[in-house]
Amino acid sequence: MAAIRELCKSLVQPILAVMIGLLTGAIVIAAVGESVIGTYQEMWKGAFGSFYFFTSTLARATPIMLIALGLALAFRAGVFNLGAEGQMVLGAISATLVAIYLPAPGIVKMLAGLIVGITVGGLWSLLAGFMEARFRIPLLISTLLFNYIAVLFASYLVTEPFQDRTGSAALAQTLMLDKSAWLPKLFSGMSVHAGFFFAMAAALLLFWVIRFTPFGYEVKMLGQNPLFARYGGINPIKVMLTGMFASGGLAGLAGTVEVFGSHYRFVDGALTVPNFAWTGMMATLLANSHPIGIIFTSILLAAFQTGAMGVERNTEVPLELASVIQAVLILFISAKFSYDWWKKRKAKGGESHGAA
Amino acid sequence: MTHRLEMKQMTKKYGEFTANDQVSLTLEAGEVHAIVGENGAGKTTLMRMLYGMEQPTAGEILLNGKPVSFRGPNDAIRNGIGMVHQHFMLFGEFSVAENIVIGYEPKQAGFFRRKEAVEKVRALSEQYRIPINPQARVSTCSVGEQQRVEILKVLYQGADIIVLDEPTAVLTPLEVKDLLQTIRNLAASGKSVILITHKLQEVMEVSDRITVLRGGRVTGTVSRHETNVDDLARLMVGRELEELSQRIPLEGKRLLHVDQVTVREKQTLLDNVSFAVHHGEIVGIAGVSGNGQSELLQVISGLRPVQAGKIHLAGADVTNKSVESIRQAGLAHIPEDRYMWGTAKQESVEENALMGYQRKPDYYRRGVILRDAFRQVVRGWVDRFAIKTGSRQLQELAGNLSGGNLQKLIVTRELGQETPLLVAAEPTRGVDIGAMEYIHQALIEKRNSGDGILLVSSELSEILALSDRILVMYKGRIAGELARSEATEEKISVLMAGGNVHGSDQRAV
Amino acid sequence: AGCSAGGSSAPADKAEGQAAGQEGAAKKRIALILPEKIGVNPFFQQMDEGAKKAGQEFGAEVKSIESTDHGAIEENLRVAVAENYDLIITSSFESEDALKKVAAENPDKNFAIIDTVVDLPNVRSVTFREQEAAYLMGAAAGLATKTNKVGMVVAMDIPLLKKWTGGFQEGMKATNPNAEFLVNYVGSFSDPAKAKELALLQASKGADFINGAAAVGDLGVFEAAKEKGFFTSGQDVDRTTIDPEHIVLSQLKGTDAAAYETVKSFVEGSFKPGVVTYGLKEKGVGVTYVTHESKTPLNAFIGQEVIDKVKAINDEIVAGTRKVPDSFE
Amino acid sequence: MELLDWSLVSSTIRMVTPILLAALGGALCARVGIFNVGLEGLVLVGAFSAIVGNHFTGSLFLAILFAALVCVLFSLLFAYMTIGLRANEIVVGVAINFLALGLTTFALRAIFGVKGAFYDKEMAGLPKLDIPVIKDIPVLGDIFSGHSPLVYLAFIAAIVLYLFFYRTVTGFRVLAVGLNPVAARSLGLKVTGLQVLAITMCGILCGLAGAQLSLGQVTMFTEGMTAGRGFIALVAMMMGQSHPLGILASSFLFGLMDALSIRLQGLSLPTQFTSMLPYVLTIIAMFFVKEKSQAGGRR
Ligand SMILES: Nc1ncnc2c1ncn2[C@@H]1O[C@H](COP(=O)(O)OP(=O)(O)OP(=O)(O)O)[C@@H](O)[C@H]1O
Ligand SMILES: Nc1ncnc2c1ncn2[C@@H]1O[C@H](COP(=O)(O)OP(=O)(O)OP(=O)(O)O)[C@@H](O)[C@H]1O
Ligand SMILES: [Mg+2]
Ligand SMILES: [Mg+2]
Repeated sequence: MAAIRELCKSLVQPILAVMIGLLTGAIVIAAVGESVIGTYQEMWKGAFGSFYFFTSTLARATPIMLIALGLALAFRAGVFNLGAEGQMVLGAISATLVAIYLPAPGIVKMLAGLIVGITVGGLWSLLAGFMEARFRIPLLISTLLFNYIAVLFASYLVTEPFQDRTGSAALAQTLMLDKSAWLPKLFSGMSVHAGFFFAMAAALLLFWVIRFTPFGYEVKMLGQNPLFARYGGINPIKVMLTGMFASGGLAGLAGTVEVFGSHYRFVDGALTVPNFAWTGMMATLLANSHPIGIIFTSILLAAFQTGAMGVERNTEVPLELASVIQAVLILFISAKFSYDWWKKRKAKGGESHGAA
Repeated sequence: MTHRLEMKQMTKKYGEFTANDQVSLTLEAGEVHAIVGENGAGKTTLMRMLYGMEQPTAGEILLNGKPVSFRGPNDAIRNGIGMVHQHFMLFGEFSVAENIVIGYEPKQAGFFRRKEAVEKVRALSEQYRIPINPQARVSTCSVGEQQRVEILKVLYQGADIIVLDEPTAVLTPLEVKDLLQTIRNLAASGKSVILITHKLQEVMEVSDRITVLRGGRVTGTVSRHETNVDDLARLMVGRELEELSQRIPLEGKRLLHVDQVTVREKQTLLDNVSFAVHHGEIVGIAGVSGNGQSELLQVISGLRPVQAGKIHLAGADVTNKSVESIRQAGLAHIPEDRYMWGTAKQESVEENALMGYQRKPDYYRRGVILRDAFRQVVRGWVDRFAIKTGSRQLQELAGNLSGGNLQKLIVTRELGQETPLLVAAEPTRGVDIGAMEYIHQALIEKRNSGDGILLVSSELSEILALSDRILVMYKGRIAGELARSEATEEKISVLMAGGNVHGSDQRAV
Repeated sequence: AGCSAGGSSAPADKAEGQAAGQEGAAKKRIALILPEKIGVNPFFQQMDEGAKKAGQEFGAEVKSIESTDHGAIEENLRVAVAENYDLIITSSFESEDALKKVAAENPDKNFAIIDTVVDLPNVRSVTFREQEAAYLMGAAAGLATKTNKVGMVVAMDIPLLKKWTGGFQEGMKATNPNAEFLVNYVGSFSDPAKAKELALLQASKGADFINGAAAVGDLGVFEAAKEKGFFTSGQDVDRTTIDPEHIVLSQLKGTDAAAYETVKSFVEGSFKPGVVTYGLKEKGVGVTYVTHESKTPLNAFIGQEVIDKVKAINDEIVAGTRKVPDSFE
Repeated sequence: MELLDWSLVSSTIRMVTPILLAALGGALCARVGIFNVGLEGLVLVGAFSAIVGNHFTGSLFLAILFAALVCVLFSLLFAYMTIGLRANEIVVGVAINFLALGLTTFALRAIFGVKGAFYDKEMAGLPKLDIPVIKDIPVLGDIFSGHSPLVYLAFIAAIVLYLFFYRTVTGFRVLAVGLNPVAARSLGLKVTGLQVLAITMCGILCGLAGAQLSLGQVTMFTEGMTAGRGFIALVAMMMGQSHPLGILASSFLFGLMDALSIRLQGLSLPTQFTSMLPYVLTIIAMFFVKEKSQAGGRR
């Protein structure tokens, strides 16, 4: 009985949040004189309206989820890695180049690419971790700066030495991967590819690690009280570096599967413009770094994006507005409306208490 | 007649759990009123309600006969109630004066007049004879000084009622003496003091009346003249205290060997320290806090590197080894600051208990922690030490435990490691006398089973009661060593103050 | 979606494909799928306008769909196929891969791509030779400069923009081998503040003519010109109207015409797959005063004499006697 | 080609102003324990509102005021979400960035009927102030004279903020809240109020930063014209350890490196590498600037 009440209470928060978010979005839509219902319908259709759209949402959720899972581990350990973008891009470009230039059968190219993508992303992230451990250079700063360096370096690689010059040579991109090295699509003609399996597998694995293994325990305790962890025999540097490698590696994998499963070549900007990194971070934070939660938040955030595309295609609501609605929804979903909040609203008309 | 303060039928519930059950209390002007009771009896909770930090579930507070209700500490402060918390509420980066005046700063056109603040604090410090350096940075102050800052802050805020929650738990004997004097001074100048403590001698020394709490209820209020330590103890614990077990004479091999260890960090913190702990021996380390005891323990447990010297544990060289490998070599450690080093407050009792066990073969198989097996063990600990965990039992947040119960949890966790060496810093800090007895008993038993214990305590009585040998630290050195038979409080005190005891030739093993 | 201000024509009602079928031969439905947000890019803005204009004039329903990012292009193409548009137009290199896939999978559908080539039997490709226009600009700059220093502020150092920088430099060297060429990259398509700073820098080094090729950053270059009194030029449309005293030339690119022509040919039934390129010869690209008229009078800094000389170069290129390379290293 | 000349310094001062202002705003938030990644969005909103204000009032003063006001509204939204509704500050910050980009683009169309950029040749930008004596001194005049009032204001703001933190009572309390919110609350300090105050002040500074960008450096608004300056401000804030003068130094360092990277573009180095320069050098600088404590960010 009590458990059911608990469950209801914990559901109040997200439901209330989504409702308030949708309501605010409705005001925005109504303000520009569009049909609220129609717009939300298109949004829904664009995200989940048919099997095709559902799979595109999953495809889009794939890199978000992988990045989010990596960050979850780091965040739990109290390590704030802001460098997912750079790790993703560097992992992806290395993987792509290996898969293009490695003289081997397709499947080997693909596997080598995946391994290299994880390794390079992980190592790039590890470098920032190492700089913090060894030279006390704050991760928060180094990872943020490393993004610029990685993205620019990848851009250099595809504009100069490894540019695809077979066509008009006007775009900064690599050659296309051999078809045999592509990640298979899960359904023909649909966007979702095998990378989604990796993401799901990673989520389950991470759940298992966090929930059941000593390492998961150590990560958690380090995040809760680093001094306590150290006192108890946990090596904070080892855990931090492992966390950094894992988060960078998963970000690298995210970039790699996006290339191997969707673009089939590294195109300058194709991984940065969609803002996968920040979206991934939001997915983690919204799910409170819980791996299973991340599956849902990633799909939700991806659905906002594919839904916005649907709105763009099928209504006269301008694209910018779709992104405004998306932002508003995220804002409210992040809010902690609690049962108490609701009561307090009614009782006092709103005196808010800060977080201590 | 009206009392300065009257608390009537105060009740506080946390969910299903009742922390205070219809507690009533009066306080007069110029009175020192002690509240005693075992860990988790609800002392702190009662005071938090008085200070506006918790809202009572039921009950009434009357100030000078008038009912009041506080929505926050602000209201309490405005009504002349000040509280010095069990855990200081200070800003380490700020100066002493800044910490005292914060919230009521002297100002001119919005600008903070720091000079005036310093003057005011100096005047206040002289008025109440509480010595302090107003310009020192609080993070560089000793614990005793920090406590004086807290008391001055309360006085500065104009409090007539001053609540002190376990103020002596963290002080050295000398500092305790000063504090008790201060409390008397305050009472003499008309202030009322509520004092929470587990040390019954202090209660007898300083208080006018005493209220005893047990299980959230008042079991009695007595005047000091009508009672004595034993009666109080019985009221608190509900049973007679027992004698400690006999210590079996043991001639053990060397277990821990600290050899010419030096720690330097801007200044020398440990200077050529050498000593040993043998199997079946409790070595007590006495000393005024700040003389390197913390550093010594940190060095032994691997939390701080040494610049010179060697440390051997159970035959293995553990100098500058990782905490993990030192623990594996056979060390368990009760840390001196339970909140800083000993717990993760936002995690459950179970998670806190698990620290150090997560990779032990008994609880770890095929990559997975065996939670069920471990939970059984923790339940055993909780029973044995009567740890009150509240309604959620092992899933209660550690931060919600009362201070003493948390300490018990840490002690039992480290005892459970069953390592040959236990490093115990202030093992009974903040625990009630019943639990103290239990812990002392457990330490003696551990010793009798042939394990070694390195005990650091600011309680000389504790050192004297438990130690086979006593080392005294002064300015980062071992200033002297006393055998159990020859040790007295006087001799130790002299050594602690930097003096010399005849014939003590600094035998370091 | 991408309806610009006056979009009275764009019928909001799109009853999912079948409507078109029921209305019979009445209206052709054409989708223009832009590979990114129209945003700051006049290139796409014009294309959008050109297609809309043709739609209005020739009675076709034109719907433009902006893509939020690279990944959205393919999806939008697929959806357009699913929603049964009669012609699907897209643009630029970014869409190349996606179109290759989608067009190959849907051989019965008609596609067009502007600004790059996709060699499939159901795709019409329209491309531009911007480097020819850039060459003329460079030539004019080389002739007009008094300080023998010519600057260029470019959005980003990417292969696509080499057509502009390379063509310009070639043209300048052709008319004035001694002139020094200063080039700076903003690193963004939407940072006028930095573009302005770069232009000021080049001006401080003595450049008296600075060509803007920084997308929206050009506005920053124009402002710098107004402040420091040097001369400048813009891109895509006739920018001289903004500030004729300082903006003295504009390099033109007829993406609107390309979109317009594509829609027109489709409605009129003359739509053919294959490659069409627009260069100086086809008047698909050009330079104000040289190949196209301008509303503003010619600035004395350039002068008729220069224009005449550049016109001669234009004639040579058109006649094929002067070659402008296709790519630059 | 000479790499260093005095115009470099003068250009640095101009370029660095929005970053400095935003970083000071970020520091205010960091000092009350809130890591504000929404700076980019706030500055963008400021830039846009400044143009709107200028367009409709024709007064530069009112335009700046309007920019500050709108940014304050946005930062109040930030404050309400993070403090009132206890939303994660990073999520809110990122969402604010998205929101700002979407709203300004949309409003650009709704208000001015244009896409991409709004440029009005008739619109007056912020005037350049010549400082009487200094302007005639050869080198100093070039460097220090002839900037927009907001440039001077930014430097003054750094000093004022320094005085605020270390000389005023409110500033003292703001610092206390950031150092130990639990203690501050137990003292009866109005923690929430002080946090909101700091965030509001951050809004004002971001509004000024935006106004300098859209009315000082250029006179126009273009979509996404902040071009990542908000994130650079974040780095400057962290490097300066949320100390106003530290931020002054770190923003300046970054600005100089950026200016230097522009000069290096002429050399045969690929531009990606020259563009990397400020970031690489900032990291190298970090080896020398050791943080005592995590001045902002980690909770
Ligand atoms: N926030 C809370 N939530 C749940 N239970 C709580 C909370 N705070 C205190 N308790 C419970 O209330 C009881 C009384 O706690 P309190 O801190 O008042 O004890 P105490 O008498 O001060 O003990 P000690 O001597 O150990 O300090 C304890 O059992 C504790 O676990
Ligand atoms: N951060 C520091 N900088 C300089 N000197 C220090 C520092 N910390 C401690 N000391 C000095 O080192 C010596 C030992 O300090 P410490 O307070 O750690 O000893 P302690 O005996 O463990 O005291 P406590 O009982 O308070 O824990 C003292 O002389 C103290 O003044
Ligand atoms: Mg207590
Ligand atoms: Mg100490």
